[in-house]
Amino acid sequence: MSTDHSSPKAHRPEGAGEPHAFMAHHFNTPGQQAGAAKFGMWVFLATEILMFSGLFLAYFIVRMHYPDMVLEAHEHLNKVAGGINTVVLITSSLTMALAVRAAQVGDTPAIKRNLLLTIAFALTFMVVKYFEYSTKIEHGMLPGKYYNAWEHGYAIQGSPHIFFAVYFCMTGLHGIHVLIGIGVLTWIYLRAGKGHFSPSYYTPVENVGLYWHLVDLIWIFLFPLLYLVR
Amino acid sequence: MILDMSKAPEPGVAPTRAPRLFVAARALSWLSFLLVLVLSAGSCKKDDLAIATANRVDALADEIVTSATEGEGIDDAQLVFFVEAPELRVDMQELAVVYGSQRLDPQTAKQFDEIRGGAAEKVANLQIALQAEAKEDAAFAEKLDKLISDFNELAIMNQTPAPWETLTPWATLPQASTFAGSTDLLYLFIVGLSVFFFVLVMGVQGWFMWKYRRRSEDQKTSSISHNGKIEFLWSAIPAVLLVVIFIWGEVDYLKQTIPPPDAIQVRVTGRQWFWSVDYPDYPGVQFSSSTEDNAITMVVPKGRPVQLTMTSEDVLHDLYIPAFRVKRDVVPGRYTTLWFEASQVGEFNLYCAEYCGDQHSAMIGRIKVLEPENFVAYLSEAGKLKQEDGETPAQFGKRIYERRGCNACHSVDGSPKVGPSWKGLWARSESTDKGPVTVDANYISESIYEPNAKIVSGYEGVKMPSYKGQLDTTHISALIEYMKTLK
Amino acid sequence: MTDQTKLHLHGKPIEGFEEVHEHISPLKSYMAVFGALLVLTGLTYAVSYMSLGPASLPVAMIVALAKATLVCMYFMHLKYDDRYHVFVFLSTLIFVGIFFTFTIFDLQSRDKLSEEQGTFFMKEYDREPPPPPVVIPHGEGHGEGEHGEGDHGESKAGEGKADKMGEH
Amino acid sequence: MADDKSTHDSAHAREPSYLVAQKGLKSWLFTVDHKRLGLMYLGSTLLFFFIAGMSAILFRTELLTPEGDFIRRGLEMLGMLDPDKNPAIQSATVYNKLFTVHGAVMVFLVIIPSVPGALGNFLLPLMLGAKDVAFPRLNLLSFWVYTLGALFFIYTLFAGGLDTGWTFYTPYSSNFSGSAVISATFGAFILGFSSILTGLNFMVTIHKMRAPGMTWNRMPLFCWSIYATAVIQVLATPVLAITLLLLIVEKTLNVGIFDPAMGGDPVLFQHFFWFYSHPAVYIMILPGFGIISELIAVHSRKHIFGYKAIALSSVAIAIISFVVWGHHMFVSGQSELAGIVFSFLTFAVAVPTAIKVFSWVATLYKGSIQFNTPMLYGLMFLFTFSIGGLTGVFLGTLSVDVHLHDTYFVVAHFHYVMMGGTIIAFIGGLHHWWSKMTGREYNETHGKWGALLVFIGFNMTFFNQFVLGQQGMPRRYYTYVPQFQQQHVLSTVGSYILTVGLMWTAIYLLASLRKSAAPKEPIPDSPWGGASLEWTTQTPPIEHNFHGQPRVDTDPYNFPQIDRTGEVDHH
Repeated sequence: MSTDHSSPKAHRPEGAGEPHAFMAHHFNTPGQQAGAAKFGMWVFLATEILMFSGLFLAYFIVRMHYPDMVLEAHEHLNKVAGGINTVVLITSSLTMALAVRAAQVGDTPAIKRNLLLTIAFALTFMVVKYFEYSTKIEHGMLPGKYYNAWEHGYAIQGSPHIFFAVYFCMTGLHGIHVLIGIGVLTWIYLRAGKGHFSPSYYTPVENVGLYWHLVDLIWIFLFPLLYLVR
Repeated sequence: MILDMSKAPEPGVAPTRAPRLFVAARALSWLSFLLVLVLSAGSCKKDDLAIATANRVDALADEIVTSATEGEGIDDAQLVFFVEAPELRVDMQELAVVYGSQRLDPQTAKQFDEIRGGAAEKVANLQIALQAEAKEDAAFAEKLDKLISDFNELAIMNQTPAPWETLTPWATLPQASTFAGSTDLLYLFIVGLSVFFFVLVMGVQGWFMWKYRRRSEDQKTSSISHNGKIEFLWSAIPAVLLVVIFIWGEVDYLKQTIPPPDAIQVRVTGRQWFWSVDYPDYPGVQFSSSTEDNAITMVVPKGRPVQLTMTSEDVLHDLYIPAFRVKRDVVPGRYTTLWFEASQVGEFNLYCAEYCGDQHSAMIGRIKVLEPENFVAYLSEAGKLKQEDGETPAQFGKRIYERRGCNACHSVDGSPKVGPSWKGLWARSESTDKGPVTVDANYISESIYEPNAKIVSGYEGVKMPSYKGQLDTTHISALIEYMKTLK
Repeated sequence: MTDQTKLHLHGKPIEGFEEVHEHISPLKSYMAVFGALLVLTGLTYAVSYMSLGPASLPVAMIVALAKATLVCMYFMHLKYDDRYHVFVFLSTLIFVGIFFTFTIFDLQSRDKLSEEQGTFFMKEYDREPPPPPVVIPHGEGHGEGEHGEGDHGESKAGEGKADKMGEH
Repeated sequence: MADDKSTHDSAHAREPSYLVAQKGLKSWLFTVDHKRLGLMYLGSTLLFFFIAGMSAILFRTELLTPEGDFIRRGLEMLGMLDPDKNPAIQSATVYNKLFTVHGAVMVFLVIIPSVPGALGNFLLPLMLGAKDVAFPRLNLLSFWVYTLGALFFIYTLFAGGLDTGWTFYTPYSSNFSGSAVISATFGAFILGFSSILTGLNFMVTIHKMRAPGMTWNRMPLFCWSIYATAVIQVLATPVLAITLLLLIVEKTLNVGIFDPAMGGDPVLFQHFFWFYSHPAVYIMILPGFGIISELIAVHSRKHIFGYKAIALSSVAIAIISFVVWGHHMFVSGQSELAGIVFSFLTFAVAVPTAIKVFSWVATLYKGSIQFNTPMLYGLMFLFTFSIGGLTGVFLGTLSVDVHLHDTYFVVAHFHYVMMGGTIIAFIGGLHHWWSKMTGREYNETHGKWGALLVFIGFNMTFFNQFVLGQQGMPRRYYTYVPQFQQQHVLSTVGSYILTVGLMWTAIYLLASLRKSAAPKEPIPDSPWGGASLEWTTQTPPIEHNFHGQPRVDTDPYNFPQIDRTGEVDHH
């Protein structure tokens, strides 16, 4: 074991990335920092997937216990709204990917443009969700003990309160993720505006992108399960 | 250490604080040991109880002999030991079951046996005398026999365990079902293996600790860092042993999960915090455990498979009969089963082993194992929840109160329990969530059939089960008569 | 380490540091993936209107999986990324799989059992038969801590059964 | 490592240590220094250890007698008994709250964060030769999230207390227990995030922050065990989060996923819960394994035996731990088939665990063993953990478990593993790195006496609980049948001795922090002769850990005393 007393920077090899303004003191190279951040993000995505997996499992089990009820209750979800939201999210995923690409090539106006588009799609998603939710609430299709759809003329056999509980939990948690996404996208947008990103430093854009794609991924599974599958 | 402290510190050497802390630690540990002594002295409660019980038995014998010889005629009821001496019965049970494992003080054991033996002898003498006078009819003789055997049973129940019995963990835990033997054998097998490996590993460790203790600062150490052969061995050998244990345990477990088709069926319902047990083949028979005493909760015959089908009405419970080595959760909204074949006559504890709230630890019942020939008779006796000849409606009501589990939640002496006390309840005005009511026959029957129709204020959140189908109108009117007596 | 001349960072010679080789996909590939995603969304939609019966769940899941794979590989750059990230992602899915498999395996194998036992429990029961499966008791019927009748448990199992019957 | 032991002394003057490099309360509360965060975790876990321990002492005292009297009299004396309600029920509730506080606080606030949070934070970057963890600000966030979660627990305590047991089983928690469930569950939910973030941070740190030359096979075993722990934290804790969230939803909305009265399945909750909580058991014990590997090797100055086996068995345990959760549910109404599968997999965990124990014992062979306090704890660990591990075999065996499940046998088993394993290892590690962390030296004689008291007290408390359980004493009982009294008395007295031992330890450790106890000369960098990187830096370390970039060219157990002269091939 030996201790190298000279500055670590002396050992930074050629091509390991130029040091930039956002390099933290405890990393040796920008590459190390970027690698750590990205790896951390992937691990974080893993935790997100596992967290949602609990809800998916709950869904499958409710479906297993009450197949007829789930089939009947899911007919009351708005397939068109769900479909629109799917397209909206997929498009936002595209614009996000383009934003990351713009960051890679160092095109700051394009980063900003694409991020704005992504935020706009995210907001569209939430607006559609808002209308969907308010219809459900109006019709009394609420989770658990608040379920009272029969008062509004909807007779669903079995225990639809469980289905709507699962529906609200899954889309609700997903919606919270979308809201958080809007927050971080805005943050990245502001940073892009300050010209923080360059081809040598764009990890935040990339990580927010990964997050946003995950939100999209989850919706890709939520949509057919809740809205479509018979 | 303590003595050291009393010495004056040597001049020039500042006294250190640390030894004083030492003294404190030592003193505390000694105090703890003293506490053990005091507390173990406290456990001679059993001795007192034993003597008191024996004396009561003796008094009962005296009473019988007196009334028989002084020509007052023998009261039949006196001879029914278990019915007429309920407190005695409780004490006996406690002695036999609760303290069963604790040895009596030898002195006490001797005294106990003398008194109890004397009492049995008195009754036996009486029997002989009566026989000589040819005063005795067959039924009466049978009752006397029963009494003598009851007295003798006491002696059996309080036998001091043999020394070797107290050394085994089974001193207090009889092997009372057909599963117990093989479960315990596997248990012992694992104990044996564990002890072997533990002693081996600790022995080797101790030996290394001694042999390779640091003698000098520059003591050289070996450069061994691995050894494939030995590492393989100590992975493979445990693995093989573990597979053996797994297969053994699995085979035994499978036996426990498949009930034989001819099993006697028993239905068990768990509630906070008592068990209800009934027998589909013996309608009307129902037992309940009680948080108050160790009531008989289940009766099963020896040597016959019994299958329990269980559900819960509120939270998770778990039926656990240690003497049978069986246990199964009782789950609300679902049905679980359990089967066993008792192999020993006697009474055993039955616990709730899944935490179920405040009175979890009071959710204890007793399972009685009878010879198969007595089983049906016992059940048909227990199934009779009818007003008997000479029984007033109020007495009948009291019996229902005790037998149908009302006592689990309602007291009759005004003490607070889960539900309202029945003392002074009759004709009282109560405020409920649906307005004030007077406690009358209609209200009582409504409360029994639809407990949540009107809830007395202060008992919101209490969940009383409906007794519809379990109690009919005659039962309810008897209960009302009983309530009227509780002023 | 014998070779003292090389600088090693996290166990690799630092010259081979992969972070500098960031892959930049052409715009065209993004558009192609986007198109494919839209087509697949349409496919899920269309499939849901065909009555495939029990096959509809697997079909929908396969389509969703295809979409997810596209997003992961191209939008999330997993195709060009550090292999270890792929490993993290896939092993996550394996653990999700473990979670699902064991739980569903248990629930499926025990529910049949419970059903039989439930039928037995109800047989000749000297209580009232359970109420027929209805829409859940609403309003005051069941707040927190108000469990209603004693045979609540049975009625629920009955409900579960009724639902299952409908399946066959 | 052997070539130049105290490099910096020759090249650098002593710099101020991390403890004094910055001053003021703010410099502590908002520090991103992993070492300071480690100390802050240490302080808070020890505080909660004290609280949870005290509640244990209270209910152990209650269990001196079969009747419920101690708590009842206590409540009477405090005037807290409502005369209109049944005193037996009221005191039983208090008992239930006490054991819940003990369990929940010990699990969520003490054992899970103790070793990773305190020692892991402090040591991991030092051992890896890094300046800090990969995400220092995230590390600070984890600590504050932990504090927030802890505040929810404390709130629960004052808002009436939780009485569900730490397992929150439905439907008792969702429909029968009071509203304290919500705040406690939310607290555990938040603590879960702290745990996830810490695990994530450590995982990335180990992957990306190792010093040049430190290959995976040159990492100290403590890092390996922290890595395995981090994997579990990252993969299992999110499921706990969603489980608790569903429980809160169930409790507030009665949705019917877990609640049988609404059509749900209470056993499903147990699946959800144990999918996290069984791996969590290994979150608790694996870091303990890591500490023991260090203690045994350093204090016997021997190369650890079977480095690869120990390192990989940690990872194997981490992975297998995900497929054994059903052994908590053998009698819960789980299907028999699932029970058999889970039982088999459970036995699979036993093998890597056995490998570890054997390897530690083999490390002692031909060593130079010094019985310092940390080593005493290490050897004590081998004793208690062996018992804990072996009794686990009983509980994995289906038919035997049917009898032992939910009895004191289980209580004894997991205390032998959690207390006799993790906490003993933690205390040992604390002594081992005490001088490195604080720059102070505790009194070695006091330490040995403390270790003895802890050893006696611990075994006296828990060993006879195996017998109790075997005789059929169910757990979580406020009152019990008198036949068990003698065993309970023994247990309680043992717990008093244990308390005395732990207090004693706390006192002499705290005493070493007094100004007057400051050592006259700086403590050497490596007081035990340890050879891993944390011993090469100044004691206590400087703010950025090392004076330059450390480089690694050998493994961490290459002690100078190892006799390399007659190098024999042992393959």
